[in-house]
Amino acid sequence: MFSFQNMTQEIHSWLSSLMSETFVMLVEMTIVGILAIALFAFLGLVLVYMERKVAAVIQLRKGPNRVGPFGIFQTSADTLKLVLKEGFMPDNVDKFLYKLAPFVVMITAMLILAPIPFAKGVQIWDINIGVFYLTAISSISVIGILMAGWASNNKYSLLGAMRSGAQIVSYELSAGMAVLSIVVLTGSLNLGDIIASQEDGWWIFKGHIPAWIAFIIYIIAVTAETNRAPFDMAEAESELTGGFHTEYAGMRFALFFLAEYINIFIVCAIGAILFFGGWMPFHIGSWTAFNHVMDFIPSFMWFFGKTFFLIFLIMWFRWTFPRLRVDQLLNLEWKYLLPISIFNLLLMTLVAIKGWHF
Amino acid sequence: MFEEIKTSNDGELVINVGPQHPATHGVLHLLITLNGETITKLEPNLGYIHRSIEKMCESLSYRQFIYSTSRMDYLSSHMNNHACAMIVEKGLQVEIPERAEVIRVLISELTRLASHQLWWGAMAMDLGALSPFFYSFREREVITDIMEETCGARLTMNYIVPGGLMADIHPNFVKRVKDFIIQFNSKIDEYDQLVTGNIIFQNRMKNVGYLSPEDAISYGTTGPVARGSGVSCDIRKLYPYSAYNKVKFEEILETGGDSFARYLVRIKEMKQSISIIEQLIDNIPEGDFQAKTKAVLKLPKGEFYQRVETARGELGVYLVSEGGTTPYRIKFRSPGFSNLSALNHMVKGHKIGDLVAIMGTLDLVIPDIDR
Amino acid sequence: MGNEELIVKLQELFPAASIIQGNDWPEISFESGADFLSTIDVLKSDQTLAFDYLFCETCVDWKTHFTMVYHLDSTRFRHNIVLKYKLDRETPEIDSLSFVYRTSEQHEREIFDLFGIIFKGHPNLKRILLTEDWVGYPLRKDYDDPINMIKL
Amino acid sequence: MDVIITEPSTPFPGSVHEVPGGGIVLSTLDDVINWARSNSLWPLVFGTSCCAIEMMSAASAKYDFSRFGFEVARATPRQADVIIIAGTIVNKMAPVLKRLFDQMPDPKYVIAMGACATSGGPFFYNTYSVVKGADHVIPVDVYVAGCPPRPEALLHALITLQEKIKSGLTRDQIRAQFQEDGK
Amino acid sequence: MGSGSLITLMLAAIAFSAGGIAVAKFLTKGSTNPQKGQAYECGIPSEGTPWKQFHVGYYLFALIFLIFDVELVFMYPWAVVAKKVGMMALFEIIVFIFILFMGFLYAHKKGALKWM
Amino acid sequence: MISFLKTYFTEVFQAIKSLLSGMKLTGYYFTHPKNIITEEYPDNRATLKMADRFRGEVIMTHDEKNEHACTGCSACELACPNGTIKIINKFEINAEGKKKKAIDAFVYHLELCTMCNLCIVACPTDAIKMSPNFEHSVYDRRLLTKQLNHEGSKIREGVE
Repeated sequence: MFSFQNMTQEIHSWLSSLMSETFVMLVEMTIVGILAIALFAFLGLVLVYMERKVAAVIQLRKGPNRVGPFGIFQTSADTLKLVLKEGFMPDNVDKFLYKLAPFVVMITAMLILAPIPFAKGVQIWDINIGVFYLTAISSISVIGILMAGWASNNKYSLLGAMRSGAQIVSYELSAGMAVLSIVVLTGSLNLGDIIASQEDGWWIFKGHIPAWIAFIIYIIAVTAETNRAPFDMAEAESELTGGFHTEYAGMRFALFFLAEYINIFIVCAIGAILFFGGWMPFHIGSWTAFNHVMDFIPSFMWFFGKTFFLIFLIMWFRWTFPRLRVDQLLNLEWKYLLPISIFNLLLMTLVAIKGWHF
Repeated sequence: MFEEIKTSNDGELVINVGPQHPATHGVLHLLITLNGETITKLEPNLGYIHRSIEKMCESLSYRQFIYSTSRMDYLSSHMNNHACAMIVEKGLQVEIPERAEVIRVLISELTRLASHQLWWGAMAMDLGALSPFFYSFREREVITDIMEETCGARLTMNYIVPGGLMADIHPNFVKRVKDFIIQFNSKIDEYDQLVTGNIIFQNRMKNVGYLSPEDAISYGTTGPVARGSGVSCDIRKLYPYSAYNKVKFEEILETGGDSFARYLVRIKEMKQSISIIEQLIDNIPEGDFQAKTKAVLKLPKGEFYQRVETARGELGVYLVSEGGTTPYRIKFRSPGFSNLSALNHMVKGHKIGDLVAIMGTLDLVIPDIDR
Repeated sequence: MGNEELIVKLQELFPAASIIQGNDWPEISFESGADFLSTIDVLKSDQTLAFDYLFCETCVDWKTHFTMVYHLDSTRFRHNIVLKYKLDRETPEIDSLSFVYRTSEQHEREIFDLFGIIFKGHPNLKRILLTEDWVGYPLRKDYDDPINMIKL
Repeated sequence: MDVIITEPSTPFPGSVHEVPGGGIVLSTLDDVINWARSNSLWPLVFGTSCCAIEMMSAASAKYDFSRFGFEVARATPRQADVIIIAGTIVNKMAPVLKRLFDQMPDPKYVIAMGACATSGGPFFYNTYSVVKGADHVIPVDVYVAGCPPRPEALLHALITLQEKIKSGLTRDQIRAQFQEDGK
Repeated sequence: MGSGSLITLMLAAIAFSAGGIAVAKFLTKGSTNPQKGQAYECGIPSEGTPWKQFHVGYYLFALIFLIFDVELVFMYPWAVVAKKVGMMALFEIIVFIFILFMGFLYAHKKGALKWM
Repeated sequence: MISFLKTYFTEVFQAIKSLLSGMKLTGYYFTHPKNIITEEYPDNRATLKMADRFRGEVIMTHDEKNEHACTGCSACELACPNGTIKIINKFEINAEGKKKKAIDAFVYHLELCTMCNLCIVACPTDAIKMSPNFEHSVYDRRLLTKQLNHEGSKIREGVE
């Protein structure tokens, strides 16, 4: 069976035979850094292309198809153009924060990558409080958005930033509750353990109705947390023209744009890990023959397949629903999602303790 | 690196919305005062597309001035032309052939459908849903194709001339309109499925932008805006013109007075338009499409007024003639101008998001307001 | 009420005004100096007239004088009249109707903008279509703008 | 009687420099830059009147300008590459248009869509408030005639603009070329 | 790889962003004009500064979030052991959430969760 | 309390149902790409057929002998609402030695034209007509001012 674990170990031992431990460390760090950047760039290009194609087909049109075969180089051209656009900063902005904001957003997006297992044995940092780490880091990106909105010295930006601040912190709660209900089931905060616990079936199937409710709440909450329509209050093009990035141009805007898509990927990856077993193939209880057949599909395919399915779900939301009004958005969280997710958590605890799950 | 930032704390934020703003459907400029995110004051600032059509018409002949009115309310260009042609015919006292009248009504209703479809898509786009825009344009393109075949242009048709029509209908017209009716009837349910029944849309539109019937009359609102408040104002019904007294249709009245009522009025009006087209399409009388008129038209001295129902409401044309070949003074009472005046009253105390929803259901066409 | 009945009724109410049957509707004209607001008040509040809907308000420049033209409709009885009010060319002033019919607030601003007629008691009388620093009133017949207006 | 209709004088722009594989065979850095810029024109949401409706039609499913990577319409000039002046520009609007154009970062392009933006169109004579052509306010790269031009005409203008960017010529160079040609 | 990976990723992010911005600065040339640097507000010169004191309602959100988020943090250790502890854990968390929920209801009744 | 919970949950379920019905529609279109109606313009140029009445620009019809039917009567120039057409006449002496009015240049400002068809209606000799050509994009607006009569063209025999 194809496994990344052997590969990484082999590289490690090969490097160790060549040089001292510090150098091995440095070389590995460089490799990881380059791979992370490559993944970033690749995900950015693919997700934007995917979004445009999904939108196009839903809207009965063809979408980008003139730059390269099927328009696959369209997003490359866009990226290149954004890089080559004048990197321009308005006067009267808070220069330090204005420049810092895209970095904050990017660093946050990059840091969340650390504990995510992309395939069997491919994980940058196997941390034992992985879920907790993710919750902690993911709420930093709102600081970047607030910085950008405040520093821009633009009224639209400011309104967009304030909205997005209230929105992200609110939805953080119900997303956290949904994640907690899976933690209750597995009894571990380690992402590896959570995946391992789904070897005989994914939690979404094993966990009965509470798992479904938790999943629905999770997907709604993360849609809001990543500022995606129908919760794109922070941008709200028809209300606030550009929202928090109204005054950003060129590469700095591209970084926000990229970070948005990376964030979508990350939250969907977490969703896939928690509810769909991450890289774990589709296993059914004791059907060993069937499970073996499933094991032949490489684990990274499972991971990316599930993640992209969830990403598609979020895109589907975006191209179907209208935007909520900002007070309705908060009502939805505080009146519906939060109470439901709290009681769902209690229900899940009961299910877990009584062992009613499969 | 860390400069001191001067902040003020008078609490209120004055924001310009427009002239270049995706939700103003053109170049309306609104100066809004915000307290938090609640609108406390709104002041429309017009004129960013004031093209002085009224002055221009004073130097155009009676055949020529009609074309410029297509550019006023370009979404109901046909109805604008219709009003102008009728006022010239009223002055000349020309009888229009039956065939021309029926075709005028047919094309008017198609234009109304096209306009309402565009409104539906654009309104949904304002509220943040992008797909309805594409679905509505799918049907709209069929109408524009029909228009193009018969009238020769897609938007500003200039098909009506004083005395009748510029050309007879295209031989394919009847068949294509019938095909369109079948297509439209099968798709109108999608509109409800995607937007009308949707809980987010309903929440965005219900209890937003309430306009009482008294205010609707006082502000002079017409069309779907007034009918959403329960004020009967359909000129087609109240003062029938052209072939409208030969067809049966209902005036849609909703009593809600909010954005959702206005939305429902337009959706139901589309169905009424279809029914008018269905009644007329098989009964286009034979005959001429044009009455005999002189090459140079001269209206007698006097004042003329013509009211028609465009997609946005009542269009009035007030024409003063001194007996020459050009109008002495012409005034277009545009529906959008009056509808806009109610906006300030409607948005007070609402959020920015509601402003967009209210403007969406007012269905403003800015060149129609500014002329 | 039909047009003939309307003319009779109006003649009763305003013996000083001249009333003729126009192309569509009765036209009632007042000379400048007549009490305009009370006229409107009668037209709006009279139970048999009830002209509650002002659907068109405009002005015509007759070179010697201005004429304000009001088109009124009754949403209850569906009868219409045309109301005319003559204004001097030197001091074109008239009472504002913006508190009677709120639609006229914008219409009056437009007329002020294009004709330069002063509406007494208007809450916000300033230019609406043209820029604040525009010189002249373009819909007046003697308006001339050699830079912007290319004559055909 | 046979009647010959005049053929359009200019060749179709897309067929001038046909490069196999969708135009991605490139040689120098400048070519790469121009390729990226020409294929990623993000328009500013800017429509004043009738032409805006035809611009919306061009965005709609039937004509679909997203095929050119054109659908990322930005509401803020900071992120836009091209202004499509869709409609009449009047004297009150002219400073706003100028300001929007000024606020766009370089490189920036302008398409004047329709008769009004090109020359004042139907409002050229006897009007006191219309700018007689948007090029009195901001420099225009491509002019499209028509009132309004049909969506395909806008797509044609877009391809024309892409050709211009790919050729790497500036407005002045093109103008100079016409002068040489004796036009 | 341990926590070194965090530094690596952070450096990678900085390198990526800074590299992009530097390339942009290096390869492009811009134009200047007096209007370019001014704030964009739909093409109309901006009036007043947006740097104003916010409505107090905005801060209430932050405070309530803070309370809830801290409570959420307390719940993580509980969640890990809940299954092992059994029914007692459920009762404990019900008491915990009940108190939290009362606070939430109070805040809601007071209108603190209304967007200004 | 019970009734509150009941309305609360019916609300939630109805909301979810209405959202799902919307997603069903978009999902249907996503899974049925045959509904795509895009016409790829520059690629379908060969097959693109304009409606025969479509008004793209005014042209003057010339036959194979390079003759047109324009007498230079200026009817179109007068009919045009915004001065799109300028006719410059010259006098030429024909075979019988008679002085005859003929057009020197039929100048057509495409950049001003609004395709209103009034000139076509006004033309007594059907010399001009509307062509469905719509590809008018140019880099310089001076190129849009056209001379409609061809170089060296003459008026057709028998047209008065």
